[in-house]
Amino acid sequence: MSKRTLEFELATPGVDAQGRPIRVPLGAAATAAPELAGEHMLINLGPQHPATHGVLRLVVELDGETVVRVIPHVGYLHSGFEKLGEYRHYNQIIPLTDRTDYLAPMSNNVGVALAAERLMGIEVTPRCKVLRVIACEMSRVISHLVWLGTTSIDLGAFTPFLWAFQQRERVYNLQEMWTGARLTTSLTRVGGLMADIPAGFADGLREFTRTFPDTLNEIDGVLTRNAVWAGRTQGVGVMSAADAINHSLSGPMLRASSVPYDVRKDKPYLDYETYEFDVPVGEHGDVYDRYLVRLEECRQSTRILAQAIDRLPDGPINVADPRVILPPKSRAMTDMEAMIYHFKQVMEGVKAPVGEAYVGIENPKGELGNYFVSDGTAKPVRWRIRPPAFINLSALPTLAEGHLLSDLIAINASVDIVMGEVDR
Amino acid sequence: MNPSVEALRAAFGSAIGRATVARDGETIVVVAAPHARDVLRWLRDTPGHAYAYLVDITAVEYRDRERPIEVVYFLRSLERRTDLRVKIELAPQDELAVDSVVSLWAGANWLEREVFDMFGVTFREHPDLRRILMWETYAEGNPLRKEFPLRGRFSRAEQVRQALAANPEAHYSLDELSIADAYHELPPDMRERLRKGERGKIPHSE
Amino acid sequence: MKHVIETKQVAGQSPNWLLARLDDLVNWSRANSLWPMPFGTACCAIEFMATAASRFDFARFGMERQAFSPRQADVLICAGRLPFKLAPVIRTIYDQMPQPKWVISMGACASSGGIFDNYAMVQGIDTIVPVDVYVPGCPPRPEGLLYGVLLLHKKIKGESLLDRGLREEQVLDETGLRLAPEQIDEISEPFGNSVHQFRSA
Amino acid sequence: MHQPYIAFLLLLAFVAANAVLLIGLSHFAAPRKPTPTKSAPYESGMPPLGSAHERFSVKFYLVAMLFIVFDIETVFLIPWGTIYFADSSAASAGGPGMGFLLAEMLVFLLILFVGYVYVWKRGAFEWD
Repeated sequence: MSKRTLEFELATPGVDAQGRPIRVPLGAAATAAPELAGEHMLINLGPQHPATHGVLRLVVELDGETVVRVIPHVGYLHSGFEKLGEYRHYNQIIPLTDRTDYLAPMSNNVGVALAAERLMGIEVTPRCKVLRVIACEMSRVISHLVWLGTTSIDLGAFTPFLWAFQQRERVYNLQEMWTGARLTTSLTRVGGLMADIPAGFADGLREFTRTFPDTLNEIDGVLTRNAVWAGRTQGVGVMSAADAINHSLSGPMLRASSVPYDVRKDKPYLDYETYEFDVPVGEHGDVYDRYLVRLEECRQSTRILAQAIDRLPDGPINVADPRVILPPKSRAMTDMEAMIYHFKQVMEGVKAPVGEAYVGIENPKGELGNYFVSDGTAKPVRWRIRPPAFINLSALPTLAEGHLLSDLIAINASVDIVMGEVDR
Repeated sequence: MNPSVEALRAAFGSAIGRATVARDGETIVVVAAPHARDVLRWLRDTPGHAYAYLVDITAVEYRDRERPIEVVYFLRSLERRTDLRVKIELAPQDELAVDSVVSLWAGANWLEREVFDMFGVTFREHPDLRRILMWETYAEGNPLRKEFPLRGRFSRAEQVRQALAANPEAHYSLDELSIADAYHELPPDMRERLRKGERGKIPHSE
Repeated sequence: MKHVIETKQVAGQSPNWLLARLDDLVNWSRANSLWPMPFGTACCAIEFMATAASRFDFARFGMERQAFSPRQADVLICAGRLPFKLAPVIRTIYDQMPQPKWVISMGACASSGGIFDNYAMVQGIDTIVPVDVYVPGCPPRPEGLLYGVLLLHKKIKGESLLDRGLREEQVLDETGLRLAPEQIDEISEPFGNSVHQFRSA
Repeated sequence: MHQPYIAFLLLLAFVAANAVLLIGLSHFAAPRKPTPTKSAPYESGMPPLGSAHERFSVKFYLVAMLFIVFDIETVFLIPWGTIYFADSSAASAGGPGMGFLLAEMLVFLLILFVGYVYVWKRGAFEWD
């Protein structure tokens, strides 16, 4: 972690001795000189706003320029995913998950597939595990790239947006090569994947992992030691480690507040323990550290991608159990038993045993959990998505109160919300 | 089986119901509703267990109506890397109410509001219990309940009309309306409607 | 009964040769400098950003400047699904856009509710605002959106200043609906696979 | 060489005419269809609550005044600069000597610098 080289004494209320943000006492100006005090103004940083990263609505009570209170209103993109999940087979739920966190679709597909497989007690093939790791890390890169681009626009730097989106298009090309779709990939199936990687994928990915760090270094060079960027992000929106745990933050928000918790390291899945990568942890827990953590995570993901593509084993991508995976078309058309399995799966879906299962994976936004409760039928009784962005956003009032309005924009950007997941 | 269960039985005795192991290997322990908050505070504060991280709060309603609705707390101890799932069973016929744990974990605030919005489970002593995903004057009930039809109770035209015809104050929480009122900025007609308590009703056209 | 405005094909037989030139000039200038109001809600908004970024770059078609306030916008692009909670927002923003204005409904969810045939989703934004071009796809590829924009250019070039009905403000009347209730119910009927999604077990 | 001011006045007239033409044309030719919702203030699609006519803290006014003072100071530097840094023909044409021009501007800057130090010491630049 690059030691912080730019220390700015803060014009805005920053951090007091114990690391807690200084709260501007309400009506401070009122006590000092009553007639000078202005009235508070209620404004809407409403659903349709370029700086809210989606249809989030913040009702802000302003005393001049200082944010006295922030009341977030969410639900403007509530699409009833969990209700729809109860009307769908497990394999039909996977296309829904692309639309929750549409910045990291493949990672969500893997999350639901892992939960369903844990519920049904299925162990996937080694090749499928490595391909799923590739899918997760590619999603982490493109999700952080969108975050980098839009946050730098919020704070006034437009070029990183274009650099980031150019690299993102390269990953979109790879995703399109693999799954046929740029964004709604629906990659996984219960027990395997929808398709194996095509011929040119491995070389394209290797080429990407080789040249992508150059763009990262460019963005790093433009932003990290930029006086404006550091001035607007250091000491802004500070959250201490204890508060971060108490607010159930996860992902880069938690690690920026110096809590070294990463699901890939602490509750490993998909053999993550066999990859060597390190987890960036911040010290101050402010917007600047969240930026540094996310930037470093992009580099670590590239390292993992490089290792994964080198160690990709051969073999099948789907588990051999015909009750779970559709038999290949050739056998389904010739072998009677395969046709029966094919018919039963398509018409009745994959039956899950009675019980429940929760699997949390390290999504770019934080710990994305999928909790399935099943009563033995092919459709879950309850499909609960543990939304990291929703829980991280609930800490916004404590982060932003007492700061200036422009800091509120920086803090809201640093929380890295995606409204499809916040509102589900 | 998580060792915390025995410690819980020792500490709370009959308040702790059955404990099972879920299909993903985590331990589920059912707790009686009146003692739920004390059990959760005990789990969070005792040094040996230290479940300081609340992963998630949700509710589960089964397809056969006799089974009680469960409010599920996912707890995790970061130091010991162990998880525990605490469930509270609420019989559907009696009142759906549970003690709020916002005083223990600040992250529970929105999670409880979402369970209230989607299932209708009220959380006692929650600082700001109101709908979070649907708008506050939503009149069709609690969407994730099993008796709630998938496409909603009203006709599509009525749903569109209700959505478009809401009064301006329906877009604000009472908290914000009181702030505006403190600065005498509420228009007279809105204050009149609020005084008469008409905030929920949508003016019907016929 | 609500009158639905039909754009008559008047460019060809404009009665007055003098106005014909003005029509072409006005339509040409309007079509080639459409400032989009990106009403980006969900996944389509990401494809919309990809279209705005440097690879597909809809600045080539005159949409260089995105107007984030309705006051300076010409075309409202609803990129993404529209829940009922957001319906009054898009209606207010559409009303606050000055004439001349158009609406592109980007993506299957905006055009017809898409896979979200449930309690929370408006089944097509044409029940709320008049839509000029529907772009299919989930999400539509950037080229799909660009094709929708070119269709809108063709539609604008076919308009005429004589056609007063085009630029009338369609404000919600006392019933609070843009179309008759039966028409909205008929538009919002489940179709395709979502007809079967009623059994929860 | 005709009067140098003709060119300047022509430029002024062209600028004025241009501005009037643009605003006037769009004022009369643009379609204007006012509706109650359209005239309401735009607040990200939400009905606004409370009026925007608020009593603000005085520090905003203070900053505006300071800005005007020091901004006009730089505006005065520009014409002075064109003369001072022009080629030596100005000095030979009987105008004021280069030394005098410099001294005069330094006095002007000094006066404003005293004001700057006074304002700084009174703490007007402390934002909250």
